[in-house]
Amino acid sequence: MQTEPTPTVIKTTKPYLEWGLTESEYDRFAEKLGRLPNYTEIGLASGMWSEHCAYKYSKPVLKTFWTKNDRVLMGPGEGAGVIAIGEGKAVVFKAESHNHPSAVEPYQGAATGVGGIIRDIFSIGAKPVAILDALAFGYPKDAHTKQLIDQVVAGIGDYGNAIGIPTVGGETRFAPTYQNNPLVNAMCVGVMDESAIQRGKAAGAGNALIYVGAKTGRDGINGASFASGDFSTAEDANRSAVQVGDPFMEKLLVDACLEVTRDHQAALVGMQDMGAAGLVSSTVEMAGKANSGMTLDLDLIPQREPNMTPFEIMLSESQERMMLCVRTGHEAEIIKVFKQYDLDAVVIGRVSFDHQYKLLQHGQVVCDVPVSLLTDDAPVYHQVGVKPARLAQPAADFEPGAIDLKKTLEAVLQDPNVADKTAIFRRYDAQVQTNTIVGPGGGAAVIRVRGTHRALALTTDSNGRYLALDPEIGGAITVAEAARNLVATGAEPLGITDCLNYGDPTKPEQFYSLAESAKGIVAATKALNTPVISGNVSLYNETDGEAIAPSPMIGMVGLIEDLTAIMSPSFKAAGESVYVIGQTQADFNGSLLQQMTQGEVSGRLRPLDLAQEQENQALVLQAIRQHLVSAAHDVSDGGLLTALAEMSFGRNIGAAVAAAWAPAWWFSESQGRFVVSVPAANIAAFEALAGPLATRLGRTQPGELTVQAAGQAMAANVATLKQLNKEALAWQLK
Amino acid sequence: MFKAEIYVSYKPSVLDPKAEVIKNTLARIGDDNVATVSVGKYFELTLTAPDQAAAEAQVDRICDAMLANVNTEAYHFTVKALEAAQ
Amino acid sequence: MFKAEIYVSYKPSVLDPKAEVIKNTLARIGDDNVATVSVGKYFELTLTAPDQAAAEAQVDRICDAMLANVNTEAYHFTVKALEAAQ
Amino acid sequence: MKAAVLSFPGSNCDDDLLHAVGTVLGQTAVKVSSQATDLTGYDVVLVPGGFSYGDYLRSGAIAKFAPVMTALKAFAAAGGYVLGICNGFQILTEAGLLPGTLQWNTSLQFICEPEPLLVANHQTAFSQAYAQDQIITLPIAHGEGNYYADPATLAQLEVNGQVVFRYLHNPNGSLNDIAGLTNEAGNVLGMMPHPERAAEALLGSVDGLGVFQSLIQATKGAAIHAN
Ligand SMILES: Nc1ncnc2c1ncn2[C@@H]1O[C@H](COP(=O)(O)OP(=O)(O)O)[C@@H](O)[C@H]1O
Ligand SMILES: [Mg+2]
Repeated sequence: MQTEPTPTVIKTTKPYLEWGLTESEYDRFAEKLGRLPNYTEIGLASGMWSEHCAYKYSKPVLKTFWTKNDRVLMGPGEGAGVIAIGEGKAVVFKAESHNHPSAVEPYQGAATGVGGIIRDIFSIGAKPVAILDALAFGYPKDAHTKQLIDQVVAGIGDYGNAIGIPTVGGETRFAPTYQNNPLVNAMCVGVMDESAIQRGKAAGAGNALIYVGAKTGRDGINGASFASGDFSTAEDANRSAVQVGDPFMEKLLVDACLEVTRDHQAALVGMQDMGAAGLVSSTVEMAGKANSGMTLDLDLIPQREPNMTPFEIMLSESQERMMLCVRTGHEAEIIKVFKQYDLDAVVIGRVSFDHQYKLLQHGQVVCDVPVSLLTDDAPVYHQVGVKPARLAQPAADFEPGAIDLKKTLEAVLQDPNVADKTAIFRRYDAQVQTNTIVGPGGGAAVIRVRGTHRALALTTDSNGRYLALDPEIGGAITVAEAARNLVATGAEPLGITDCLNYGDPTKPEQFYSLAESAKGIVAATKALNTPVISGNVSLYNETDGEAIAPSPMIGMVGLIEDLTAIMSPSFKAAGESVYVIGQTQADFNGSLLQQMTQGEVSGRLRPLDLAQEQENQALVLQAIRQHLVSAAHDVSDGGLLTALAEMSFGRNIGAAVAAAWAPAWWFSESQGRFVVSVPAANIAAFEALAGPLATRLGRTQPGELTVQAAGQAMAANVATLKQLNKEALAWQLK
Repeated sequence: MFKAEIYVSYKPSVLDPKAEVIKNTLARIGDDNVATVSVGKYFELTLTAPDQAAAEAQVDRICDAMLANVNTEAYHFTVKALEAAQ
Repeated sequence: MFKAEIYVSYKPSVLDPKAEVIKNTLARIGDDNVATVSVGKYFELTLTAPDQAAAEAQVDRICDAMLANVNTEAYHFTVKALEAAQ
Repeated sequence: MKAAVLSFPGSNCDDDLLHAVGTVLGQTAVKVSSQATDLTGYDVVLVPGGFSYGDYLRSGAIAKFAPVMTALKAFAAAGGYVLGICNGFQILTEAGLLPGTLQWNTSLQFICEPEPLLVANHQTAFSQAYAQDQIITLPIAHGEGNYYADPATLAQLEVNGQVVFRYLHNPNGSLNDIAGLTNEAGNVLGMMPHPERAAEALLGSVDGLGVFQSLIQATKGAAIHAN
């Protein structure tokens, strides 16, 4: 066994630099500690003071988020946030990024991302009922990207499928910016009784800390600081950090933990999952939240390998582990529950009378630092952003010029961003638990809430194209677009979770993007009454110094109170009137059309009118609730004609539409728009409700999509378009 | 014609849930004298190649690219020439 | 202590979807000189036993009952005594 | 009808079956642990989908060692009705209660989608509520659903009319498009598609109810005989 360097040797040889801690951070730690830290102590600091755990760069930005309204039961700060949905029930949700691990090891990286976010949900006491995955890749042109997509999708599917939580939705975006830095974000949604919310705290001197689940091994050691570091294609050493997911173990863990929160509430003080920075972060955070201290005996920790050092044990990110704080005298009662599921459950320490975080191994004290030193005393950096030159001097507007309606539509429908994603989501079990009313493939997913007469609508959205042009407007658009997805199903948006995927925050231009997009997100969440209840930060999405386009992912949950008013995007019958809600203008900068034609996006974005957005959404929701419309779809990638085509596919019912716009306008991505169809009997009522917000475009018809634009007409067979759209992605992934 | 025999197994320190489940089940059904279990994959390929070295180089490349996940798995193989009769 | 090395592979008459996919993929990426592919599993067990014969009998039983599906798979194994040092 | 729904570690469709049979159809449905050793008193035993023991060795290969399997074999041998769905089907083949094996889908991918099926034999305790050659659509959700049996077994299955459901667009490579089959005696059925996922109009389809309604009918008959 190697001997660890002494505190004085550490001071001079600075091993912590490799773990992502800077010299001044080391000095800060030593000064606050009042002596030189030993190897274990400074190792724990490197994990706890990483961006992943301490949010040292993003904290000032996250503070600006709007996190409360009258429905929020628990906001950010715990494993996941909680919102009341009525009838005594609450929805719990959170999203997490696993971009780095998935880039290194796509299958296990994606799988353990799903495993991790599920633990966040049941740590609150909620039954996980749905998973969504938001993915972003380069265009699938080369074998590497195809393999990457295959493995990420396999990893997500194999985990969710085995554990028995349906993957009901998500998104898959393609843009050159993600070629070397894919995004793998997963969201989990749970449902629980309002009264049973569980927090991750370790209070009450003498109470037991019980370690539950998989044994600790040398996998993923110090993954938190690894995820908070920038990424180099040459750096093969990163490969040692691979963790393997065990969905079977996690299934047992979910069932056992939910049994504890349901039947042993009196014994349980707190529960938390072991995520980033493993044992140290779960235990220290639990102590921190209760303002207590604790002593742990590392010899008691279930270990998979011999001779693990305290550094390795505490910073291992072995999966499928949970930490419980249990009242003295109830240890056996709780351990018995886990034994019934064949799970390891061991008392590894106690809450102490002081505020120290003390670790023992082989009878020696290997760490003795104040809890606050690892939590509240982590540095916070107030970066100043600098506007990138390309934003200060935006390029001229993109003019698509004279396009051919039909050829353009066919190309857009086959672009992988718009192409039918069945090739991806059919690898996910979307129906297990038998609550899925609307699964993947439409806009938002809809699941029923057992024990109520309600349903939840779920969606994820991100769009780096807009944020690349204007992070603030783009941030607001992302929130608005997620809300539109929900509203089109008939749901009232309740709140959001997010994954903030950005580049290196120490670079002023990257920090600018982060801070500006937060402004947009805050404005939109206030306008749409959707507070942020949880989220996750993934910075350092850079490869060889090149950052991705700022790509916040918004996961949004909405509520449907009337199960008879669930709307779908498919046209239902011929002869109904088709309306667009919202204004169509020449919005081509940042559009899919621009990415397809020019290979990248440029130009200026039109500011988002949030009041108008809110008004349009309220109208659509009203119209659905009053049963006036028979189909509803939001207009997003590829614009109005793309939305019309998608609405035609379900039942082979197209539409004949006309407007005096230039042909390209049918692909414009003006915000705030929906398409609805209205049966003849409801036209008067609908028009009275909508007033000037709705413009009649034409009527539905069997089997054909026909368009009359200024100077150009198009007629296309719906079945042919559908086939192009349906087969494109499977073909491109081959 | 050459024949390659390829073994793929988990690297040390990588969790192997399969082996865990097999070992626990064996213990449960009375085979509790089994001390360790490891699970790997075994492939056989036959291929034509100009010579042994070329065959080995190709098999190595195929293992690295496809048969093993080099992030979590290690592999080793042997390549033998088959009789000319083929 | 004994060590068993166990190979499980498909019976020749059974079409193995995994092997087919590997073979087709190899052909597609240019390794079209690979003539046959077979995919199997490889297990290593260590176990205590009074003698070699007892160890072999137990391993055979474990293979038959658990490690192989005898409908579609065949297995063979070797058992070696490990040094007494253990 | 009094149904036992088995639950192995890793089963994940056990609650869905309880819901379909108990809540939707109003029958008595009881979850029975894989540790149980007695199945007397039940009319039907349902073996649910999921990933028993992670399906880490082969699907169903570990579950067959669970204590309840001895009771299940006795129950089946005495003529009791046993329905295995998805992983349940895989467990029944591994345990030798049904012939053949479920291999990896030819695509080597997990597939979740609605699948049209032909009712190839409606004269069984599991399919009598359907019409002969009726086409129904049930969801599938599996990675290993590719049915294989040696040629002699396969021929025998066909001669005996043991194939109950066939895929119209074979999604996984199953021989003879087999989606579900019974044992020779006709009291044990395994099927890859999930009837319990097509049991409520709210969720899009009620095509699967016939499987359970058939069993309700069959067990009523049994009760009358017993009197
Ligand atoms: N990775 C994925 N996982 C699950 N479902 C997905 C995924 N990608 C796409 N989908 C499904 O396909 C639908 C269409 O996706 P997308 O083309 O991004 O459209 P939209 O943005 O209009 O929802 C999504 O609503 C979702 O249901
Ligand atoms: Mg979208």
